[in-house]
Amino acid sequence: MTGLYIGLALILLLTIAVGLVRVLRGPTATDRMLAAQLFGTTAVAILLLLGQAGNSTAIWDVALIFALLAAVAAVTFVRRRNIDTDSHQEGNRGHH
Amino acid sequence: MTELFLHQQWLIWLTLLPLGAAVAAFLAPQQARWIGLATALLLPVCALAGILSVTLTHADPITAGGWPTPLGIELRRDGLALVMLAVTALVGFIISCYALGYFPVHDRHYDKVRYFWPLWLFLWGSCNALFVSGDLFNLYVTLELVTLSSVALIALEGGKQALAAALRYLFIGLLGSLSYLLGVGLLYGSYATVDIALLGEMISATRLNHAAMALMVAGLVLKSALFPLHFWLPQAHTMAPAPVSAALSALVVKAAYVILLRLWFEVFPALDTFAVGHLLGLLGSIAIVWGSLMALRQERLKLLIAYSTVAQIGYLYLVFPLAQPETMAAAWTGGVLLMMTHACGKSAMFMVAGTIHHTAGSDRLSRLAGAGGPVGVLAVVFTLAATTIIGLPPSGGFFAKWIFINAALVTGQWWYLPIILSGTLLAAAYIARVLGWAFLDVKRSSYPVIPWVMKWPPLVLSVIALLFGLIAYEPIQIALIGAPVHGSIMVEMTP
Amino acid sequence: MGIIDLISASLLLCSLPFFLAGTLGLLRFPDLYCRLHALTKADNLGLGLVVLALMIQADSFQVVIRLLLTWLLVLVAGATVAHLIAHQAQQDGHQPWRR
Amino acid sequence: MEPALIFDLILLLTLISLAWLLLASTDLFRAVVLFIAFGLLLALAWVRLGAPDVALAEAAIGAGISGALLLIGLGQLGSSERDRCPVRPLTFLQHLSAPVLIGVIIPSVTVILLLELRQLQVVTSGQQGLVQNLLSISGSDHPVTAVLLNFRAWDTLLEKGVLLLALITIWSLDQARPRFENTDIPPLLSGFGQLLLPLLILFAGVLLWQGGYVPGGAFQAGALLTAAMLLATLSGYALPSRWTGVALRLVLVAGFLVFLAVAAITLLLRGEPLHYPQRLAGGLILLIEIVATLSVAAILSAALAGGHPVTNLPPAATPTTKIEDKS
Repeated sequence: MTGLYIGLALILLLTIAVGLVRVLRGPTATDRMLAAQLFGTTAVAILLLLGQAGNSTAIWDVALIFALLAAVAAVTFVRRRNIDTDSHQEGNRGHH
Repeated sequence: MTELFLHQQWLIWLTLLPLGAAVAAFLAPQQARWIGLATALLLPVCALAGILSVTLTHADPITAGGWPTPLGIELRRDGLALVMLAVTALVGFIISCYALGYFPVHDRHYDKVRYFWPLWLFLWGSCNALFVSGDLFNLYVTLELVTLSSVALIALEGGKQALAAALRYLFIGLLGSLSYLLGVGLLYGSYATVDIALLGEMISATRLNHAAMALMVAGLVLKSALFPLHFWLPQAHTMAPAPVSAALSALVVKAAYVILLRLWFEVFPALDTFAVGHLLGLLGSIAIVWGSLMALRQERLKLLIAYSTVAQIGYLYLVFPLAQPETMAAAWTGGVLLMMTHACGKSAMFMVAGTIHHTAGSDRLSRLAGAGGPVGVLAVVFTLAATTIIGLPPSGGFFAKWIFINAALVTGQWWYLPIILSGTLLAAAYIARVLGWAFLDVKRSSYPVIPWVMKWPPLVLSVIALLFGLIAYEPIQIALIGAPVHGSIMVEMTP
Repeated sequence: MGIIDLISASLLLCSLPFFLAGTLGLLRFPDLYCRLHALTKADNLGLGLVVLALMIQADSFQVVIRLLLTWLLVLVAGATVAHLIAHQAQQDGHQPWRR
Repeated sequence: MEPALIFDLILLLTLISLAWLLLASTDLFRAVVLFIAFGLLLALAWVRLGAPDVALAEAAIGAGISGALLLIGLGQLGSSERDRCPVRPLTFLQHLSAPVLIGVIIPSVTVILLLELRQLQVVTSGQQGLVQNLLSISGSDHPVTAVLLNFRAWDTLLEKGVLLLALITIWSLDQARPRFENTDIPPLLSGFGQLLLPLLILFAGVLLWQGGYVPGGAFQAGALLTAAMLLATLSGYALPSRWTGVALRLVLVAGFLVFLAVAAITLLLRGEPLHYPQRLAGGLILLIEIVATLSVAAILSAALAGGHPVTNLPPAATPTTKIEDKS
């Protein structure tokens, strides 16, 4: 079983690494933020798997903290002052 | 009664009192000045009591937390710690007095006064904590405290330039600390302890230990601004308010150097340090000449003094090549003596520069024309302090250089003689340039009145710096308590 | 390998396509609004399956609650963030993608 | 190869390339998001290194607070600064030093270190045994807490000082400005806040309490409380101005001050700082931890606010004499 947990965690880690392409490409700030949000969910899954594999509940605490704080960065992003994503939007409109 | 008074805990109060006072000054900004003054009055007393207790009694060393060393943190009360605590208490006291005048109550920047005292008291307390620490990780923590409070104090002047200088200093400081910490990590991984004394007994000349030494020395060299890693120093020391510049040059640069001394003589004596020692000596020699030449070229007084610090740091690094087996005590003593006397002299010079800036509105050398007349006391303070920077007898600077020359001759490293000599001549030249402007016969009467706390306290420091050679015997005896060195200091003086 | 392990393993394997789909969606969907789906649906379902797989392995009720709480929190956060971001994007004048 | 080893290698490679990408990024927002991702993966790395205490702290700080802090900071920059890093012309030396540093020095130091590290025989048994032996009289059942708050409490005291000092530095630089629009708060957000706030506070309490026997402690709990404060601010709550004076400053310094007071009293009574009496060790550690949690939360929240609270200057501060500009 441990091999399965770690193996699955490994694949999830790879999806994060691949997902970084979206952060690099954008094109809007919102797209990048969205990718970070997705990484949070994946990281929770990885931590749960690692915790089960290592039989350690402390790792699940880390996962719980991630879950509790999953929205903080994104909410800050939406609510902060002077957001203008306009400078990047041109890229998005014509982008298919 | 003597049991009550002669107790080593005075040395720990030197850390706890200023930190507590910093918190108090932050809580009650209206009273910050008086809290600062009270602390400044108390700390020299504590330092004196602590030194007496160590020299007169033979109590067991104390630790923080009361745990034995691989587990707990050892607190040092050896000669190096004692002299640095004493110098810090003295210089800190004078800087505090000066700051009372420099940051008046009715300042247009209320915030400056409000935050100077907590930050300065933090810096003072963390310097003291650093000097008594005998634990590599604890030294890292205290060094971070010293760096961070220095950064905040540099930025205190406000404005884009000061902020940029502070930020650059922060990055440099973090880089140096991280390099040092990486070395500490390697040592901890190998020996499961970060206690200096225990490590000194265990360390052998493996390649990994050499790597750790290289990392730690590199980090500390960056933090103490040895050529060519001095590039951040002139801006940082010049942009800061004058009392801060004084503290930076007198104490903060030395903090990293003290750690380096402890590493070199106590942690790594078993390693093959021949090449590193000569490299440091070479860089020190270049620093002496380069710093002095740059000082000679400056048009602003504060920059001139800052470059002079670069040169003086170069002398401190001559300790490492000169510390050969037969001259180890000499090199050590010369280094410690130079640190003490440079702290006194350089801080006095920065305070004078600050006062001139304050009164003349600029510290351009040309604005000094005729300053010898109306604010003559400043010129006197500057001249007296400068004697130790140049190295004229009977100043401590002269004495330290004399010891270095002795050590260089005994070990056959004659090439340091022309370096020291040219450094002395160049220092005389740049000081003469300042005095030439100051004593120019120009009638000026437009200087505003200077508060007396900005005039007289620096004089104390420069007189001490000047007369240090005459009273050097006692401080040297204290500096050699528990010092990890042997050999004769000079022909007529053996520890 | 007991029956519980078997179920758990198959649940874990089932979760994998969801995570992969989420990442694929993040990379290949044409605009912001579409990518939001990848975020809120696919990955949260994948996580749900992982949580389920671990829950049936759990040896105490407390652990079950903790796992469930973690999943619910991620769900709530995902939904809130998706709503806020979509709302914001609409206000900023993002046009939904049309073929 | 073992899957665990592959996992570690991929994690390491991703971390290093992330670090490189974020340093090389000219788009600041992209760099911030990369930094958030970096924090996530760093927490995973701490987990893999078997340091759950650090992973907890990194999760709370990295996932919650530093991302928010950077986003807020980015919002304060002018739009021209935000979009691109200002590119300054380099001097000849800088042109020379960058390739030398990146191409020669850093790789060679890394390679040498990696080669040397293979010789490293980690000696931990002695220290660990010592900690385990003395754990029963340290006042804590969790070795990390015992080391941080008893055996090496002197370090921790000074670290608490670093935190307070950082805050004083922030306050000395600027005054706090409103960071968020306080109008038009989506109702969903307030509902989300109401749901999450009690949970955050509850879990902070759990972390603080369990620090006595398993990973957790004041810093992690304080960071969670900070996230709670941030969420409250985002949902439109603000600290009443009558609390931003001495009361706020007292909370900010309390953690350091109590610790310092314990050091002073123990120094006075027992001659060594932080030498707790064995009976009281547990109680003292708990006291220090509880107060430290509140202070850590207050300091981190105040750091997010980005400056000292706006107060009316006392009369003494108004300029009575004009001093000419010194620059």
